[in-house]
Amino acid sequence: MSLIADDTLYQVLSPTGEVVGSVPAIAPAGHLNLYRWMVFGRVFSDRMTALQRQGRMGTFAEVKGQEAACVGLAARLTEEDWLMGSYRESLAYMVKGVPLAAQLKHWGGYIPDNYPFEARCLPFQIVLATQVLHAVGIAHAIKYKGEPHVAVVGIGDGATSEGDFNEALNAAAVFELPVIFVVQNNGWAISVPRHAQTRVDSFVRRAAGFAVPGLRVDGNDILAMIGAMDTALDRARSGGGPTLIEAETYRMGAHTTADDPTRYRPPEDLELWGRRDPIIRYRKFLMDRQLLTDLEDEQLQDDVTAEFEAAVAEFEALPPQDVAQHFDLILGNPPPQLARQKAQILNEQ
Amino acid sequence: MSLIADDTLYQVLSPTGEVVGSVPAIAPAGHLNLYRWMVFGRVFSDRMTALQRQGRMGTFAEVKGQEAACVGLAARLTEEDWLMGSYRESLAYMVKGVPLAAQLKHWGGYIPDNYPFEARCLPFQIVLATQVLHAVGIAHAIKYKGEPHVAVVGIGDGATSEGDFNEALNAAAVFELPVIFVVQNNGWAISVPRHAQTRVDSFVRRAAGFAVPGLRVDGNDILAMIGAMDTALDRARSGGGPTLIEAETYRMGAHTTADDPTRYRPPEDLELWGRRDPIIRYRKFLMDRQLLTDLEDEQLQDDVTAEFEAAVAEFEALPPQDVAQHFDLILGNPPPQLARQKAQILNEQ
Amino acid sequence: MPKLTMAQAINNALAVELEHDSRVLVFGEDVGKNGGVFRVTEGLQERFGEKRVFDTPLAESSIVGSAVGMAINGLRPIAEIQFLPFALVSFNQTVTQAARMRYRSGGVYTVPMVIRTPFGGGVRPPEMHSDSFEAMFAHAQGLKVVAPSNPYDAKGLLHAAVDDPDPVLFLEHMKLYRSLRQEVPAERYTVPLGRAATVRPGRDVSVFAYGAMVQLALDAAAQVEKESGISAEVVDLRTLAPLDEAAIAASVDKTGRAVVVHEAPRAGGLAAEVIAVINEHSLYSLLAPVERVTSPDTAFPVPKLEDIILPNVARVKAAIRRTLEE
Amino acid sequence: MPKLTMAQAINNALAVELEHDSRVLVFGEDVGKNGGVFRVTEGLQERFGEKRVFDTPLAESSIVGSAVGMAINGLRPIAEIQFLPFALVSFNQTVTQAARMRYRSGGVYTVPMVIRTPFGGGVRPPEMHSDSFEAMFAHAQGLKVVAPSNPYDAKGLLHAAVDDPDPVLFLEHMKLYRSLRQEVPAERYTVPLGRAATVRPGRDVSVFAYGAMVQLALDAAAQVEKESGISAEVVDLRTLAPLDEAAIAASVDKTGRAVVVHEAPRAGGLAAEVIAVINEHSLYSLLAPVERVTSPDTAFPVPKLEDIILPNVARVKAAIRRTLEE
Ligand SMILES: Cc1ncc(C[n+]2csc(CCOP(=O)(O)OP(=O)(O)O)c2C)c(N)n1
Ligand SMILES: Cc1ncc(C[n+]2csc(CCOP(=O)(O)OP(=O)(O)O)c2C)c(N)n1
Ligand SMILES: [Mg+2]
Ligand SMILES: [Mg+2]
Repeated sequence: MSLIADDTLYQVLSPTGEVVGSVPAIAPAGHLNLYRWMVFGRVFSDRMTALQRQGRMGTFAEVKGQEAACVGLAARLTEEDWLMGSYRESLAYMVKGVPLAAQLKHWGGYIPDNYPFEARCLPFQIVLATQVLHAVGIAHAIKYKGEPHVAVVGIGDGATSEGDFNEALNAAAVFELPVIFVVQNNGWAISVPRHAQTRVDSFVRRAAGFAVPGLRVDGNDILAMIGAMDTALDRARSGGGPTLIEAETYRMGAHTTADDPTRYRPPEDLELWGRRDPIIRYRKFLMDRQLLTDLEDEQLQDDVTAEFEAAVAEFEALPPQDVAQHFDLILGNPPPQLARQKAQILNEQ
Repeated sequence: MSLIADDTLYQVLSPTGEVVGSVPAIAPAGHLNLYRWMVFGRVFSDRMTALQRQGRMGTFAEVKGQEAACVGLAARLTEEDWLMGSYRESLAYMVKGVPLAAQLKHWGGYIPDNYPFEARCLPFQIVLATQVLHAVGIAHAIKYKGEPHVAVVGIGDGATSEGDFNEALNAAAVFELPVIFVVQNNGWAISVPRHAQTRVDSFVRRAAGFAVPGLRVDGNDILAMIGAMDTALDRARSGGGPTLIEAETYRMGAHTTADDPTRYRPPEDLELWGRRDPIIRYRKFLMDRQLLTDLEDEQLQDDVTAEFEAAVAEFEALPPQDVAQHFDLILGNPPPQLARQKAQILNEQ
Repeated sequence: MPKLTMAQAINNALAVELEHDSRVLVFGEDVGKNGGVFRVTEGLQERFGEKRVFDTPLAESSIVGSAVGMAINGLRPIAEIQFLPFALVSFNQTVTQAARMRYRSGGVYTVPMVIRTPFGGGVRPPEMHSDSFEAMFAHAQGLKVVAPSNPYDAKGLLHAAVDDPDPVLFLEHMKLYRSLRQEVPAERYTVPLGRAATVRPGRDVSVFAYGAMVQLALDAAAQVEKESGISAEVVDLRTLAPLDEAAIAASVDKTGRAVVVHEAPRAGGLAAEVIAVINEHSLYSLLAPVERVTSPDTAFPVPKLEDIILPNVARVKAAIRRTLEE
Repeated sequence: MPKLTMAQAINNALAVELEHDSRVLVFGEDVGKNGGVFRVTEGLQERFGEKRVFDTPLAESSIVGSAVGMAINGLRPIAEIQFLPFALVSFNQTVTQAARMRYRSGGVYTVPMVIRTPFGGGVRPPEMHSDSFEAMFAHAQGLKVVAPSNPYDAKGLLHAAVDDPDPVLFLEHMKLYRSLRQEVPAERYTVPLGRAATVRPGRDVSVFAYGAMVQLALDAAAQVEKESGISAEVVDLRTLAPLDEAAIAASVDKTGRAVVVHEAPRAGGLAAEVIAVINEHSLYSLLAPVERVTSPDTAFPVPKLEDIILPNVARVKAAIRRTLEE
């Protein structure tokens, strides 16, 4: 596959799980690992949503339907690569090395102090598109230090309209940086559909407007995602500069637990995309190749569910958020007035 | 000529003044008017620079070398069309209807209160690229009101890197607005050359990244500028939406009177572009067509110089800037504290 | 008269504006079919059509910058920024452009526009939704900043904001959207910009607040009255820029003591300007230092800490008592 | 010791940083070959190469946002924004990102970076070059704001800013770039952030100022001393956020009177916070209202009005005298 600037959709698996492109080199265990993450992502998304409904979790952004894109954008990164994204990349973060415990604490309303540095994932971003410039800066530092690493950044289709995204494409091209922009085009920005967001056919064309090469990928096809990322990562590591990957996918759930998509989304779309479910598609491939049996699949579901529930139990046993920490994290050298303010509030407790 | 998205340069006159494209329909008086504005622009630019050196004028941004682009982007607008640009569009503003007296007051450090509303030119912009979004909003209002008018906005090549420019392209396409973006690509953003600004071949490709059609035009060829503007204006007036015109030109002077281009600019470039001088080229065309004689040309030079000097004499006879006005222009309904602050300063005078 | 929530009162004001003035457009992210993430624009697109009420691309600078152009060209744009912190993305267009066009153009072009945006804490959304950045805007000359504390004022101030010849940042406290109902006339009326309101008269101490903090101040005032017979006056600032200096001075001249409450961090917050106004007009009336009840000089707290970090009734009461101790 | 202008002192500090720490990069618009529009980065690209000192595309949000990423990934970026008003274009990246990464990441990632930018009036450039927007940044928690008043402090504060573990906005008053020379050591030294300096001791009144206003305050102090024997103390705030509250209180406790001077408009300017600090710590020492000498609540004046609108020595003197009249 080569870097293109047209609308050809890169696929390895058809929506029904037929192999229609060349399968990237992945060991059987690698396949199962990818699949496990996708299944985990679905469980994570559904369970977090349920927990929020029960008042046991803060506002949560669903991943459902985007598991291939999320897993695919992170799976081939090394520990030294960097990853940043919005709330929608929560699953990608876990693939990259952020423990579930950290995600729970973050979504659960604590100060997210347990993302390990070694995961090299910035706290997921709320102020949309700002993270794309951070990725450019991180890639700038990588290049300056002469390291073979890459900065990967996820962003939604809606957030591409922000100035910051477009400035980032420009800077990445000008400085020829090892950065990969992954646009998770899930068709919606809350209630605003893709065609009301921009009129350009694909974000690959947008990238071309800044001389950044791009690939339009079936984002519900984990193998296409892996293939595309491999191409872009090779390019970045060998000094070839930035790449944009548009992952065409669909948000099957609500925007967040605060959203009601029935207000704006035609139900037919949900049906259509249900037939393109990334997990079903990959499962068929794995079963066709005898990499997975029904029994193993059921076991996997149970395992990841148990894993999730165990983490939730730990989360719910956490001590209350430390109040002092709130004051200690604003400046490395806090001024005396802040110490007084801290003492005042701590005294009240 | 059709709307293109490649790098073909649209020309009517070759740098040596030969006709190489189809000449737009312009009456002889129209040709002379265009020429007069260009000559006036050169005199304006040179004289303003000289006045600044003598301490008689504030910081000034030269137009020299960009007269065809400036005159061309404004010449075909009706009174009801709107125009906005940066400091570099000063000449275009005068073509559109801002009197020289207003430009003198503005550059001379007064409150620019004598741009007539009917000129529909916003005060030239200093915070780069912000004006492009204003043009989008003005065009939105035009479309909403069902008027056949157009918003035209000038911007430099450097300022295209700002988020605002890119957001504007996107919004113009999404709302299909009657707006024309004219990028005066003069090769430099102060000391930063075009290739360090962006890696895309042309701003027409940038526009394509937002589904805005574009035209790359020889900006030192007044007839190509007119032809391109006619195409884009027709499109906008007939509901066709936005267009980007890239005017390839060159800043022959300094960035502003505060700048010293010998620090960064190879002298060869100046020679090269001297041979592409927009005024010499058009003069040759006019003389070839017997629209202008040497004598008339000399007379014209004298006329515009006299016109300029007369305006300067009036400018220099202006009363001092009214201090009260400073306080009256911040809010339509100023609060009592502002009245007190005003009284205090007026009392001191 | 119908009893409306603040969300309903604002929705009603927008409908009245759209109804009576064809120059009014309402736009922003998700304001159309979705009716806004807080449903404040619910039903407006259906009723007035997609030309009057529409979604924009996700780009705040574009929203504000194009509103500037619309206002210049004769419309009365009412733009929504989804949450106040995202208005920092459009800060430049707001501060150097919207607020400055009158001056820059020598008064030839003006920018009568409204930027509506939810703000304030207590609702526990993810980070960067609740930060009280209003003081940054209040320092931008040429811009008015308004923050109603109840449904009646919200409607009246919004109409006044639309009438105003200059740009107005209209801050809608998220916690107030549905927390109280009030009788709100169906017809158009205005509550003047630039004028504070004494929402509870008192003799001993003045409490200045805005947005959701007004209710906090009222609760604190009622409690200290009951508990200790302290008569606290509560002044709802309503307009944060320009401040109603006369009202601030009059109240302090009467009571001799003052407390200022806001959710924003202390350093450089609006309380500082209120104190400076008191210093200028009423220093000799002052019997004790003015107390500030604010958030500390930190980030906006994570959801688990909102209740602990944000101002609360107990802190306002304690501050009131401190002013009386000295 | 060489006598340097402030532009030279900053140039020297940058050179020292580039020399002694390979993590330091200097970048911005026109900082390379052109040496910056004020020549503050002159010669640095030539000496340290295009990888260390380079021009960026014309995009402030990109400059600040990518500096955030560089700092997180181990570098010590020193970014230049060409003029302070253009830092409003990158306001969001500065306030919600650079200043918040420490909190947002639970302390795992920090952003030690410096944003240098010229500011202040008196130089008569076109509009939107000279506006004093510093108070907007000073209210952003997690960010430090520094404004030196002389070459010696400029160098020392810049080194301290580079050493600081958090983002620092470093404001260089344009009028000071070449207006005075001072002995500046060639070696690296630091002047601590967060600490004001008493640049002229006095007994009768404290004058607080920063940037170019310090010289104004010193001139006024000298004149009132000579003319009327008034002993005015001048305190150079140096760091605007966080303020050195102890220094402010100590001075006012001694003198009992205060004047605060800044070029920014009055409403919501830094003087308000200084007054609030005085109110909190030293109200009972205060013998007269604190005077504010600031620009009025208007736009930054056009060049023809700069001399009339901006604070001047006469106004500072009058304010000093007013504090003593009461
Ligand atoms: C700067 C900014 N503006 C607005 C918002 C509010 N907001 C949160 S998510 C969202 C939609 C994002 O859509 P998209 O980028 O497509 O990502 P998705 O949620 O679909 O993954 C909006 C408008 C925000 N968080 N940040
Ligand atoms: C937002 C902003 N950033 C920086 C500047 C400072 N500045 C003024 S002109 C200029 C270069 C502009 O180059 P270009 O857009 O190509 O226009 P030209 O001057 O060449 O016409 C710069 C950096 C500014 N005025 N506004
Ligand atoms: Mg989306
Ligand atoms: Mg240019």
